[in-house]
Amino acid sequence: MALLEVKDLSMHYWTRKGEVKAVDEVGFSLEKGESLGLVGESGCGKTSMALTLLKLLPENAKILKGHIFFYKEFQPQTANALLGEMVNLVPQKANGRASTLGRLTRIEGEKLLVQPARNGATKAPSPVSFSFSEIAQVGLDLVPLREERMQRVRWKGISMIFQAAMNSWNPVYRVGDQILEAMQTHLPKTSVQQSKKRIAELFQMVGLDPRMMERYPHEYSGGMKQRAVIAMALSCDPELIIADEPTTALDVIVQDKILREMRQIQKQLHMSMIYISHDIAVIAEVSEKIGVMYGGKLVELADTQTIFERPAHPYTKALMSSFPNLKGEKKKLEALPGEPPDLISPPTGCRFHPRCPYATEVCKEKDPVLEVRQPGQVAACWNPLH
Amino acid sequence: MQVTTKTLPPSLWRVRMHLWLKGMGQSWSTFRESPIGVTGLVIIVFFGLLGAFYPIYPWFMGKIAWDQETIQKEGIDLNIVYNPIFGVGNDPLLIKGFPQPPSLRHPLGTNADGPDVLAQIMYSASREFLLGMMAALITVIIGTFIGAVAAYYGGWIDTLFMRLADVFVLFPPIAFLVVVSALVQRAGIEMTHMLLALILGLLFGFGSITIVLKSQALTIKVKPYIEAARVAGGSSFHIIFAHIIPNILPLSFLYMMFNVTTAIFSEAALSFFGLLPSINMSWGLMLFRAHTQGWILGHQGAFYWWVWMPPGLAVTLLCSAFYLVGRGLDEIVNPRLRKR
Amino acid sequence: MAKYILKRLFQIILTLWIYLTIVFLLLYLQPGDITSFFINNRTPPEVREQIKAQFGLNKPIWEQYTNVMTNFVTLNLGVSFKEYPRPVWDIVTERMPRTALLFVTAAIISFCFGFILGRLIGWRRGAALEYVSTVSGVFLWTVFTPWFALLMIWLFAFNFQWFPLKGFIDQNLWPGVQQVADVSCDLTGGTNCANFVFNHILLTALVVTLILGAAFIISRFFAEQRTRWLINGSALAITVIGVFNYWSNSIGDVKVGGIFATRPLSMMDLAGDILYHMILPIITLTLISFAGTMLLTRNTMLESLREDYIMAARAKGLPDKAVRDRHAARNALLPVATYFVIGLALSVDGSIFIEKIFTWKGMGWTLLSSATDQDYPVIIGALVFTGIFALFAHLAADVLYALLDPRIRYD
Amino acid sequence: MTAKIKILGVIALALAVGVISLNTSAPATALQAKIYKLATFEDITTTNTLSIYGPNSTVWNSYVILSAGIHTSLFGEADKTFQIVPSAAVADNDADFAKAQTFTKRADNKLEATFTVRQGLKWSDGTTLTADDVAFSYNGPLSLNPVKLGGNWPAQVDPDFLDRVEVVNPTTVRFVLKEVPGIARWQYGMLQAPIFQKKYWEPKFTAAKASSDPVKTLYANNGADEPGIGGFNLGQVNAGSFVSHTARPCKDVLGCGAKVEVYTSGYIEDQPGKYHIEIGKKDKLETSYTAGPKVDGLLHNLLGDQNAAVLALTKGDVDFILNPLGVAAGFRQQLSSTPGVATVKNPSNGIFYMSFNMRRAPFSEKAFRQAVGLMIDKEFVCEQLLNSLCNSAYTVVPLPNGFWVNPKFKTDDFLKGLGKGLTEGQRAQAAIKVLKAGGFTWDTEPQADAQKITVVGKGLKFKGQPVKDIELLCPHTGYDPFRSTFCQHAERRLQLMGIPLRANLTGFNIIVSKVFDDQKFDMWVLGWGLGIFPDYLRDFFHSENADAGGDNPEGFNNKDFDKLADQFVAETDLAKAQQIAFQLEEILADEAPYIPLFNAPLFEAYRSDRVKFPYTEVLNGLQGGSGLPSSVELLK
Repeated sequence: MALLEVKDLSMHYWTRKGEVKAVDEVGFSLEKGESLGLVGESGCGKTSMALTLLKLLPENAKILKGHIFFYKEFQPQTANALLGEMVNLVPQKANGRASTLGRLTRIEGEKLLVQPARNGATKAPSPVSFSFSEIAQVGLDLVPLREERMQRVRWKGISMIFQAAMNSWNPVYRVGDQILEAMQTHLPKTSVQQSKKRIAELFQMVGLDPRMMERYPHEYSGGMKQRAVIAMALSCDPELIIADEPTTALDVIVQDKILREMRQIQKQLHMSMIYISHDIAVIAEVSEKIGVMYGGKLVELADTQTIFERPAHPYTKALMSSFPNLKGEKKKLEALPGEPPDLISPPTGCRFHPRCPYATEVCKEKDPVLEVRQPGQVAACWNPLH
Repeated sequence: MQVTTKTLPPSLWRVRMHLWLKGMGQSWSTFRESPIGVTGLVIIVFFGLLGAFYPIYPWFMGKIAWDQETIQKEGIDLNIVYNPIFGVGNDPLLIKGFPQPPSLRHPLGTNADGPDVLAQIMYSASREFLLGMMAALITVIIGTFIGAVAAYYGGWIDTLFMRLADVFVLFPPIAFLVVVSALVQRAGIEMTHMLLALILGLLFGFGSITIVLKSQALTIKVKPYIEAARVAGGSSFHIIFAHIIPNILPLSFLYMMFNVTTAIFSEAALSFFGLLPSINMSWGLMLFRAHTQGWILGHQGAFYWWVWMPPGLAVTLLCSAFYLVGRGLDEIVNPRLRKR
Repeated sequence: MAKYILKRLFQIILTLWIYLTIVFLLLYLQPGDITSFFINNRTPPEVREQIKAQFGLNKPIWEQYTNVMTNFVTLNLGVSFKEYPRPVWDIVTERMPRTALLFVTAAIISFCFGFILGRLIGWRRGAALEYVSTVSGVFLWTVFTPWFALLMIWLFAFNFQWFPLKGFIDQNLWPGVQQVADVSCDLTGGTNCANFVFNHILLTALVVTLILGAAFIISRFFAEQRTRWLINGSALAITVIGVFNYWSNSIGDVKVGGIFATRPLSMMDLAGDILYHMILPIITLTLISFAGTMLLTRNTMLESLREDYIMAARAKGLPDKAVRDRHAARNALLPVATYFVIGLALSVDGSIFIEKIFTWKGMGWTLLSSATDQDYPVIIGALVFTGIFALFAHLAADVLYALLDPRIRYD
Repeated sequence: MTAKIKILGVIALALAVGVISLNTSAPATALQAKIYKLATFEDITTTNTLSIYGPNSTVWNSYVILSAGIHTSLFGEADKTFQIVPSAAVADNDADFAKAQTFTKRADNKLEATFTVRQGLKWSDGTTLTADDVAFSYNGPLSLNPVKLGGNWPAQVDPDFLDRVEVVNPTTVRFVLKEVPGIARWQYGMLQAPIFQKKYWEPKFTAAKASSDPVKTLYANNGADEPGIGGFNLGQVNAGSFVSHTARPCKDVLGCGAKVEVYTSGYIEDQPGKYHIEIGKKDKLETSYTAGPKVDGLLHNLLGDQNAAVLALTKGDVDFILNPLGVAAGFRQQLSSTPGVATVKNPSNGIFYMSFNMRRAPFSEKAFRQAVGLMIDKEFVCEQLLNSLCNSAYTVVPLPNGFWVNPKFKTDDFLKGLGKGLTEGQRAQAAIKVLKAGGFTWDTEPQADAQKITVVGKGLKFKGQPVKDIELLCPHTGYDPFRSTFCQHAERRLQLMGIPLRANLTGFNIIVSKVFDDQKFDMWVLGWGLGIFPDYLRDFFHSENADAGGDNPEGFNNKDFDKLADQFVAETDLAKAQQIAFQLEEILADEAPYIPLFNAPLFEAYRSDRVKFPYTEVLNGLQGGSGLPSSVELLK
């Protein structure tokens, strides 16, 4: 069952020098309990992708098009809360109806009325009606969602472990209070005592002394801060956690330990996870699926196993050979020649072509689209490796 | 600066110059984006022109309005040829006695003693600029030098200057100036613009600016290229002047703007309270006269607006302008304030 | 924290020593000797000698230095020339409360105003509000203060007659007051009467601030919002009732009589009269000084908004207001609060203009008039006092910083 | 947090609104009593009256504290004419009055003068004024050395002349003098010394004498509860805001209810059933009134500056503005059109002058000084340039102080010799003549026709040596436009004559410091405020005052003048003194150590719809009488 579906998502920044095409027509989906790794060089749009998912974008950034559907099982009593939002209704499999994207305009008795998007048509399409029993899942589109509504999705629905966990603590508040703050916001019915108990449990789970919650961030070591960040990310029982370079700042031993623990917790709580890293080896440790990003585009998406065995995109191959394997398999390191693309004026056609050893004329002219190379593997390349 | 030219080959200076110009160009384009800074700059240019064109004004008005021939034709004594600044009496072609409202002859009217308000404003403008710039320059030179030296050497030099800076931060500057002007008067010394600029420069130069510039210099001191310069055998003197100071100059320049504001304001304030008897014309003094003679806001209110409004606005606007430019520069110098 | 405060205390004492030495040098490096301050050319020689002996000028310079420094530190500041032979200390204590009440109140109001506005424009960067408030704020910040104050008086006190023209008490009301509580207003007691009420207002303000501050700090120990509200609300209610009760019953009665009597008065009337006289100066001061806090807050807001913990706070799904107030503004407050406390010490500067124009006879007024009248003991006294006051403000700023920033507390 | 601030804001706003409404809505019940309200600009610095005669002799102290009439004196000055009239002394007719000024020689070679103290005068504590009080008022200060007491004390109780004052009987005192005092010392000095209550002050003098610093101890007394003898008792002193006085019952007040008639050279004061004073001639009636107090109380409101005072006067908060400088031009213009406000113009007793450093050439040359005097066209500057806001002056004694002005200075013929009414050309011709006679030559000699200077002079020489550049120190326009205008006029005119003079417009203090302290200067322009008796004719020009710090920084040194000046201050006969003063003035006009420039009038404003003064035209204006608190009447 899908939890998150990203469709055709583009997000650009406007800077003094020009428009930065940080995320360009990216699409993927994520099942519940599944973990996805996003990998790529720095500046390829991974972090932008993560921030776009949470809509934590600076003022000069704008989502140009696309959808981010955050799916939930349909429950009639919560239908009211979705009124007026853009949703993707997924009917029961047996039903045979196609899923419908549109604005939820009315609830009449046991029926939902959805106004499909105009999609360039001159005439507004007529509203579509679904009965409650027909619906399996409702995917809330996060892209057009208002900020106040989005705030409710954050942390409760999607939480995040930041790249710079060191600095994601406000130095003037106690660590426990900062976690408590999130819980009080999203779980207002839980009392302070209960919440504190929960935090203590989470601390134990991530391997911290529960008494540390009364301490200030500057009294923590780097690893402790990271663990506390993980505890905070878990605090509201989110359905999805985005971990953006969760261990970059830590030394290798701690890194490994924390990764293992995270993987364990994820399995234990049956959460979905998106890992973001420049290190494909790290990603391979923890994720079932890997997406490779290059120049703001998703160039390959496949199961971990498949990617390692038969990478389709030349970039994926290059990326894998740039890093030593964590498990210690010695491989010859191939340096990737050239510079990452300039996202303000990216190369025409395939963005990888200036650095690609297999580039042909067509690569310079036409932009490749994602195509299925084999089951469970898609890649965008004119000259795939297989 | 002469020493540094010796230590660097000329070609390097050309490169530096080029980089500097390029940097300036970029700074300018950043600055241009700040409407606040540009507003300030426009006001400064306006007053700058006002001051620069002062010598032309009497000549110009002499041609069209203060015509000597007319004066003679009217049979008026040449001994009272009109002095628009210090005023030997009223303009002979106007009714006497009270401040004359704006007219073609006197675009901003005259004050009660006869002189032309616009002429006084223009005459004072260049002096205010001079005072502000001199004071700010002294402040910045002292501040930059001490900041760089204290950061570079640290130790007791640092402690001494920082405690000294604490003391100067402690002095409420206007209060201190009031006291100093009283002492200076007593000693029979003429408090000219230059002396005032010197006092202001010293007062602010040893104060908070050194603290700010020192911390800026500290961040530069730990940069690798300083270490490289030291390893390459650069003398302390060379490192301070060729590496540290050029890098804290932008911030110094920013503080210079704020200090111009303070200097102009201080002069006006002291003049307004009659504490600078040796300065014979300034905007503050114009207000002092208007206030003591009673042309400022009596029960007839704003009636004689041309006597007190222009100098008051001039002080305020010029002070604001430098401050606004400072704010605009702040956005360039302080990258953390830049828009992304 | 204790170590940190001790270290700062040591630094501050060092600073005070340098400061007083500079004041000493200012006095003693003047042309001629110090007696020339105290006498004119027609003073008989025997009086001249007497003054010289009084200042210990027959002693070596080192001894003079220690003497003068001891006098400074023990606040033995000599007697005024202008109000001979009134001790300078007496003058300072009479006028300091007036400056303190007016300027601390104004500083707090302008700080709140500036902080709230600065927080807003830092948060909504680039909005029209930013340009409007920055330009008007800078205009008011750099406005020629005496000129602006005159405009304010003319507009609000003379034209609209909303406020009194000048001074700090009503000159028609107070001559009729014969006794305030147990202070008799006869003869020179009038000053004591006004000061009695004045000092009680100051005291009340201090107590209210302490109670509310304590309540605020205590409430921080409770995590639940409701409890915090309860504590703060009840503290506010208690102080309001307490203040009301104190002023209406506890202080004492006002006796009105004689030919100057206008109407029966209570303590509240007298306090109200003083507060009423404070409004226009406070408005003026707030207008001319809020921009400093506002612009600084904006900058520190912009800086703290770039911090990662702001992104984290937003990711946590906190409402905008919580992110702005609890996270960004709380951290932006640190340098602003320090600036505020140090600014208090510099309020002597602003008081020079405002007190002169509003005939508010406080320290600034005293400094200016003693400078124009060349009353040197008072000038020096005011300088020494301002210095000591400023140093206490610096120390207070340090303590405040330590309270606000846990990183310093544990260093 | 924001919500909290909002709530606090609402509370503050509510408080503010409450305070405003409390103060504005409460009906401002009009004062039942008649209170005369005066605006002052500066606080009193002490309530110790003796200190006000000493180091605390500010004009504000005397306006506020002394004007309540807390002390009396044996003799005083009449309103308007300033002639000496009896006060606490009985000298009710010309014969008695003359007797008071004659001295009898005693066996010990000292002199004595006896006075009867008027009966029935009561201090505000109920005790009567006796000869004891009078004697103590002299013997007390004498015992502490009046020189050390400072201020006016050496003039009031002059130890050079006064030996002691003896009590003959409860109504009679006898002055024992070391030598004969002149008018300045006697009538305008000791006889006008304040009489204070012995009962109150004696213990304080005793305590002072016992202390290490008697003067300081004496002046450290608060003195606010001192019993007074005049019309008002001190009510409340509220530093920084106001000082109130309440009127005493008329029956206890000296002279209250008496009918006063002041003639140009005569004075009549009649208190039916008590006394009748009639001295001098009943010529022209200057003023007449019934002595008061006629108001219930005085309220001196501190208003800080002119701006506030004028606004308060406009609003009717005060009735009269006390200011030694009067009301400034701008405010005058505004007040002249305010209903219910009247403005008055009076001459002030002061002189603005130009002077020279007479210790060196060319300033030591009479010819040079005379030429400078001739070249300055005072009428032109005052009338043409300064809008008739000043009056040209030719003698140091201001014309309105008529008794002491040599009548010659009122005649056009004499003044023409000093340059009055001459054209630029005539002035130049006269000046050239004088300079040539004095041994001056030019590179290019200036020439003039009857109207104008036709040839501009260049390179003035004295005895063949070129005259060096001359610096004329003047207050700048910001301080005083009148004086700076005169300086610029002088600069222009004298340059036409080839005199290398340059006006240096500078600060007042700089001038004082250069001229009076350092005596390093060429020429300067300043002014003096003057007293009624022209003893300044000696002070400003006597060679013994020529040292640094003295009043004769120009260094005028003329033996004949010195002798005559000494004689002048020692003279006991008014008529003879007057004649000597005339001679002194003539010498000064000829020698020209000072070039008198102008007198400035004094403008004042009061609420004509509320107060009525017995007279408004008087030298130095109404402020000279501190706003006439004891003879003013309130209309409503």
